[in-house]
Amino acid sequence: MSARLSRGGRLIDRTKPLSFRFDGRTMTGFAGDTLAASLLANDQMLVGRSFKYHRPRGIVASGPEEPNALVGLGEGARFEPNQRATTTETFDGLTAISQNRWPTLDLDVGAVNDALARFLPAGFYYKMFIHPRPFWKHVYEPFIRQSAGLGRVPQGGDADRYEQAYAFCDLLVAGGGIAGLTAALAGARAGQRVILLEQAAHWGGRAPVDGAAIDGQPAADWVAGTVAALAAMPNVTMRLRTQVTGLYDHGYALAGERIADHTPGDGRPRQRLWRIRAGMTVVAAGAIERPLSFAGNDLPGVMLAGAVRDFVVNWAISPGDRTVIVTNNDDAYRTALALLDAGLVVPAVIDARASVTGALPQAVRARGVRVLEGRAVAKVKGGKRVAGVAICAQAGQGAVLEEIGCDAVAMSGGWSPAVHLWSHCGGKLVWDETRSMFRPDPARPPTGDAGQPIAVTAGAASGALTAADVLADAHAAAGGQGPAPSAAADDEAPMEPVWIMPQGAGPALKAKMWLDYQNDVKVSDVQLAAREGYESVEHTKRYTTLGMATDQGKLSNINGLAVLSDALHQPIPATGTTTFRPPYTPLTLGAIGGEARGEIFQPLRRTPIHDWHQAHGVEWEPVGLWRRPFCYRRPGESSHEAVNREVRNTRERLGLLDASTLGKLVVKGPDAGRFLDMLYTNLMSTLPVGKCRYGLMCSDNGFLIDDGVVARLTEDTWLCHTTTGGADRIHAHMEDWLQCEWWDWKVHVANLTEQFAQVAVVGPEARRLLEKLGGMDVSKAALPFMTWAEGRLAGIPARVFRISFSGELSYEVAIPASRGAEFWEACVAAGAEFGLMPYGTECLHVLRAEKGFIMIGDETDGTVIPQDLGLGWAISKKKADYLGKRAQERSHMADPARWRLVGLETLDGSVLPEGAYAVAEGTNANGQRLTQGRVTSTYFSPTLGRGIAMGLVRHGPDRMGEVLDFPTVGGKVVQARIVDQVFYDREGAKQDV
Amino acid sequence: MKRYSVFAVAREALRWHTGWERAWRSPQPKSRYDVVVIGAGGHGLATAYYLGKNFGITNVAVIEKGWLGGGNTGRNTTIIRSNYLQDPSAAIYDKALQLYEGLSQDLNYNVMFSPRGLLMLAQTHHEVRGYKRTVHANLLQGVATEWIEPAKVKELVPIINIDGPRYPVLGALYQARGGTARHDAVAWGYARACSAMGMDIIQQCEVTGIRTANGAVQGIDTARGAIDCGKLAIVVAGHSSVLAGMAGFRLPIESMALQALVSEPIKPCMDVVVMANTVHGYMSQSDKGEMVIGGGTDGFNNYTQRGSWQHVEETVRALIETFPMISRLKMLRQWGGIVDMTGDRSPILSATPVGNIFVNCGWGTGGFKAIPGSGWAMAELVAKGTPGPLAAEFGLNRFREGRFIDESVAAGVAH
Amino acid sequence: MSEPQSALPGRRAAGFATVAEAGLQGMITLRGDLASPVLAAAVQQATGCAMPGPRRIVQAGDRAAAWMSPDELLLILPHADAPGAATALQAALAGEHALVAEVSDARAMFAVTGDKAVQALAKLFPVDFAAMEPDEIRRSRMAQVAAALWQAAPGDWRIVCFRSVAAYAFGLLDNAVRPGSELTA
Amino acid sequence: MLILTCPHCGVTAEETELALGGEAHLKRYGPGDSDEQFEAYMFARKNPKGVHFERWRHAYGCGKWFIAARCTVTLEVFGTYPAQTARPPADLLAAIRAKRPSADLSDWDAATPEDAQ
Repeated sequence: MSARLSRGGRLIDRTKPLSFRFDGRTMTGFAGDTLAASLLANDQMLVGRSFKYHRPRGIVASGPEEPNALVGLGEGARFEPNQRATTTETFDGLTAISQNRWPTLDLDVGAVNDALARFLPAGFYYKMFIHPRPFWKHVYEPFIRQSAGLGRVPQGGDADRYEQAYAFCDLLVAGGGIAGLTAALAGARAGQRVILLEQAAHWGGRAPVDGAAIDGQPAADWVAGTVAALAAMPNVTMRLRTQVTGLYDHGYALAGERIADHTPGDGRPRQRLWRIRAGMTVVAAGAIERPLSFAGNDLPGVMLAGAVRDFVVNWAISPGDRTVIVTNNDDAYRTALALLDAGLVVPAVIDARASVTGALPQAVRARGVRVLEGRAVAKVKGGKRVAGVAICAQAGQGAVLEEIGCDAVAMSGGWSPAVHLWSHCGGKLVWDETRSMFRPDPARPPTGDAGQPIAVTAGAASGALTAADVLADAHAAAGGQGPAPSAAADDEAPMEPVWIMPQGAGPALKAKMWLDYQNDVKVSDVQLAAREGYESVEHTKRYTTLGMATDQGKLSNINGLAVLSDALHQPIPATGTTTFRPPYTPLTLGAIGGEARGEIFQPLRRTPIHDWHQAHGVEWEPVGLWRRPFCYRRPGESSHEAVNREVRNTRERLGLLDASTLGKLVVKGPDAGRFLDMLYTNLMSTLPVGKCRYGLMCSDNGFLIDDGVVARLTEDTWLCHTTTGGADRIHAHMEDWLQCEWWDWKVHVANLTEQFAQVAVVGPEARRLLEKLGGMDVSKAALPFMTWAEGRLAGIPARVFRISFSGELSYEVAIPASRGAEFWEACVAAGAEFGLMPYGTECLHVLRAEKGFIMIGDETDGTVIPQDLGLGWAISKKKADYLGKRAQERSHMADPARWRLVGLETLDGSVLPEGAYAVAEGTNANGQRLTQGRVTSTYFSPTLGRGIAMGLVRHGPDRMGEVLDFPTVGGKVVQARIVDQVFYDREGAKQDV
Repeated sequence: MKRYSVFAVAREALRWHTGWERAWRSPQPKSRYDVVVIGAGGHGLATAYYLGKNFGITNVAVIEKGWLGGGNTGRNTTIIRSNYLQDPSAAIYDKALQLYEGLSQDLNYNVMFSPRGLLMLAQTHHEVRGYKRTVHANLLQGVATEWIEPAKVKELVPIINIDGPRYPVLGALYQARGGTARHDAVAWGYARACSAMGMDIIQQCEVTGIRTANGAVQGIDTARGAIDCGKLAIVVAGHSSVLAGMAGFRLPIESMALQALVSEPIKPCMDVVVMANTVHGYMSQSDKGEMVIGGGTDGFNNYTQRGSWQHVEETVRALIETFPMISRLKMLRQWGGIVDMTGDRSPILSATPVGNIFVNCGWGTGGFKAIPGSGWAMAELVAKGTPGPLAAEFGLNRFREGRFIDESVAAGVAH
Repeated sequence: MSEPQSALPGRRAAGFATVAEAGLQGMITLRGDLASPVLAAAVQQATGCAMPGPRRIVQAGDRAAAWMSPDELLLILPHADAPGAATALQAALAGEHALVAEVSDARAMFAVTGDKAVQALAKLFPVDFAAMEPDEIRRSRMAQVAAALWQAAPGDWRIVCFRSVAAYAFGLLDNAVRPGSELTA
Repeated sequence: MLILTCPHCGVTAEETELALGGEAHLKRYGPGDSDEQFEAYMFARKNPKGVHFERWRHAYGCGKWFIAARCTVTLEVFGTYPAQTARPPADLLAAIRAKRPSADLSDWDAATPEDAQ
């Protein structure tokens, strides 16, 4: 059984006991514990179930590479699935539950899959569940899906907040072990701006556990001294609990900082995502120990040798009273020594190598431990925890020579550099035959914006395996001047590449050798993939799901590659690796979203009159990022009723519209007229000062992109109104053409959209209202239709445009935004006697539709050209060129059979459904019903008391009076007659009074 | 080809699965084929498959630079739907959907087509109008879709936040037949079936040149030698411009990186595919339990299969707004795929300026769902030399004529 | 109500730095040939400031001239003075190819002050603040909106954005200065 | 996440501060030109796997358009220059040729007085 030792534990504070719960059981730990350490201290060796076979799973590692110990952490709005116990700091009151088991961790019904494992090899689902066809949808897949997934689903929202921050540096050091510290110090002493980030809650990495001596000091002391030295340097920033998760193009790196994961609810942001631009990233991420593939290597109690050492030294955890060590290298002997130092029993070290004579093995032998050379584990005995190991010859087929009772197994298959960050952005790897590892190829680094290297590895991440090599490599990586910190050279014999145990294992044993613990991928599965032709490493990965678990293959990939290479009879480098993708460890989506939630999810653009609308029954409509009033509902009114009231009131009396969102672009210069003539389809250069003209704008591909009224302000200045959505887009469009095509033309553009509030005063009483406000002559004589004037209204500076988008007498008044609300309220107050009511966008739409005016986005959808809309009058025939002219000459756009704008009137007076199509006889070659038109705008017209619509119809304007069929979703057909699209005041008398 | 079935699996289990044969052969290239298809992704393999199945043309090689299914087929978010607005699009995507419905049986390979239903959320009035228009168009195209109200959306997607303060859900375009499939399996299933017909799938074989004479194709040069062909089909999403360049013409295409990511697996919580175009994100849950999330395309030309980070942020924050419960999930993996973006964002299935060279490209962000239909139509184009009805509107000539197939009304977001 | 209103009159937030909406500020966009002596004289006249170099802001009392692009300046002055100044500039530049536009009301301005103010800004702007000169104006992006920023004095930052997004900008800053979220102690 | 230096204001901006404009140095065809020319201008793109000349706007900064020469495979940026030119600067072309001898710069082969300087 695992337990807490009575002495030791360099990271724990025994004066601070903590209480936490796991699966409902109250347990205790110490400050400084990881949850994994705390669980082991409470003999909780079984911590989860595997994905496919629901095999019992125990803690196997001690860091971010852990594939098994995933728990559901927290409760309610702070519940988080799949949290790794090995990187979770234990805190008082922590609550965790095990995952992927039912009803309990101990008695899991899903474990029946384990009994059927032989029938469920890699890719079994591709070969089964094919017949009968409906069964996949209704029987098989629902079953498979119900058994999918690991953690429980969070319910509802997230109680925490997140944030992001930018940082810039010359040198980003990812990893705060002795390599990272050395590199940071070297860079900092050279005057570089250094950011040093460490994922754990403490500095120093493995070295203090492994017992190195650096510059004559114990590693822990050297670490403390170096950290203090760095902290004192103004050009160094250091952060714990911060994982560099990805390296991206041009030296962009992401790091996730866990600020309050261990202090939930303390008011701080839970996590912070750092977005770092680094000149150079030093990848000092260390190395990851490889498991060994032997039968039963997945039982709880089988752990990585380095992890066992960590638990003993850092947290005073005994993984068991008797720990057998299985290895193919010398490093694992350190674990034996650590266990012995803690007073625990090591019954034997099983070493696959034929002869073991290095200093470390000798030291272990000297402590009286049996070292079995050329031996392997034939099988681990036990059910939900290790009970013993059966020993066989590595060279054989697994005949058991001996059995040894034990309650833990520490295994080591050697170490793999953590090359992920190096590889994310294109750094290449090379297979190191002597060390049996893929390590970074310094000659092929990831490159940046100037083609320069943007990353370098340091220490174990480079493949260095001894403290002396690590320090020298890290010092050099950061361009260190002078001597590197030194450590006594270790005398370690090389590892032997042993990929399965025993070498001649048969199918039955291979089906019990786990490669990927979480996804239940075994040696036999990889061999099956190879046999079936899934030979590419990517095919094998995808066919078997090897390396696709939440650890992304940190433990399994190299072993899997080796097994695949063996099956294909090719060297490992010929097989290659799968692609390393960010993030290095999973990154919380909340942190990725950052501060953008709630009120600051997105900018919400407000006009100066926004608050008034809000206070007066507004129903909002999002228009881009703006909010515009859709209508103003009175108590008891539906939206539809409100719109009808607003329409009638505007037609009969007086309406007020907040039109502030319309774009207002000033175009000025000697070439401004010429420029606008290119931009608009009609002539703007001939517009007299003081006048207004409606204009259309097309893309150079011919399509209508915007419309609006242009006013000529002075001889060389025009004011162009755009649609709400067009302000920024058309401004950019203008700058594009001015800067990139006609850069020698003398034109300046300024976007004044937000400088002004704009209020449309609309209806028969409009003039009387403005006259009451006073200050300007707004009579027909002084200010005729399609002109503008400047002055003061109600004492506020105003520019008044006599334009109409409703067919009524109408003034659009622009006032400075700082006085927009004041002007609006003045209108409301003064307008009471005229029956003034504010109206919203829906009323605006109805008013314009009654008049047959087009709306960008309704009549146009990116496929419509002005000629389709009967707007030929707004296309100059005189101009040699304008944007879109040549495009509109192409055969399809000049086709007389294009659908063209007409009005549509239902025979029964009903409102045509939105987006309905008019059918023609017959079907096309694909069996689709032929169509001959469609509805673009459709409304109930309160003015006419019936439905009105506009639509595009083939040869429409030539077919007045014809009746079209519009099938609707319910199977009904609505009939509508083609009519002129101007339904109201065809002569335009009402607007020109 | 040994047939797959539950009985076959059981039989093999008794001998530890040592008796399975290769899913596809790994042959040496021959010196000549009637048709060479460049690109062993889903579209290329499907083209070859239907050349054999529908036209009896089996002297076919499928040439692949890397490993089959390793391009966009293996890195997309596996959404399948046919609720397109424009007639030509609806026709080919619905053909694809129909073929997907029977693909596992047709190929004797379970591609795990999962018609779990697909929702496109309407979160502005403009979208409401657009989707209602699509429903009407689909009605006449014979594509069953419906407009559903918010309450029904909530019923189908319990984890959704219908009343988001910023973009409340106003309804959705729902296609019950839409869903997902296992992307790799689609490529593998086609490859196995092509191989069984005697076609050669040649992996790790980069095309280095295209030989023409008298305005028509003669053959190709490859890393594994010259191969002659009667006809050549270029089906290489992402690299179409490069191959076209070898044949001496330009395409209305730009290659860009499209971003996707998955979360760690959680227990089933969302049984449909949801696309939220206003906030630029879409999400489904895989059979493994991962939330599969797709987002934006970088605007710049890119051949790296890596992408920029900001689109991931935009997508994720938008989806948190729509699905607040995902905030405490974690991103497990992100990746990019290189997609062909055409001038009108619709695909190209076309003859080319060079005789007997045909291109199938430009599927942009939506190619996976089209694979069977695309292969079907492409096979017809290659076999007959002229397009059938499914491909007729997708010719290159449309760019000269100004006759575009614009789906932006219905699909404002990558997919 | 007859006084001109800024976007968020009087809005303030205090955390590890202080955020305040700075009230109405007169602003004039001036586009033209920045090398023109006539233009330089007009700028001097309007603001008392010399022509700023690229990405610089020249401050003189309650007025300033900021370089916005190779052919654009932003002139800053008291709100009430802006219309008159714009008219005067227009007159002074009558012979030049130049555009003068008052933009006072198109903008919102915030002051972010305190020793740690820059930490709040580092959460929102993709800007290397350590590399910024004291008299530099930087146009960039504050989370999801365009913004410009400079220092009125050390630790006294000014941020300008469009008026319509003032509430969003304030929300961002308010969130960024919350106690406990300092980037460094 | 790319960074590009705006030649107008000197800011090294990240991608999110910029807006993209596609292939640079396209010659506009208009009325009087053939369908083929117009199609080529509007749609045919080099889309090279290699050095690409492309337009960017410093949208969140000084608002100016510029052109970047960038490799679409390594994403290396060889240089940026203002958009107010019909061809890349000679020194930039020389620098690209030196770094990427195989790059297809044939559109700019014709020597001009500008190049000779």
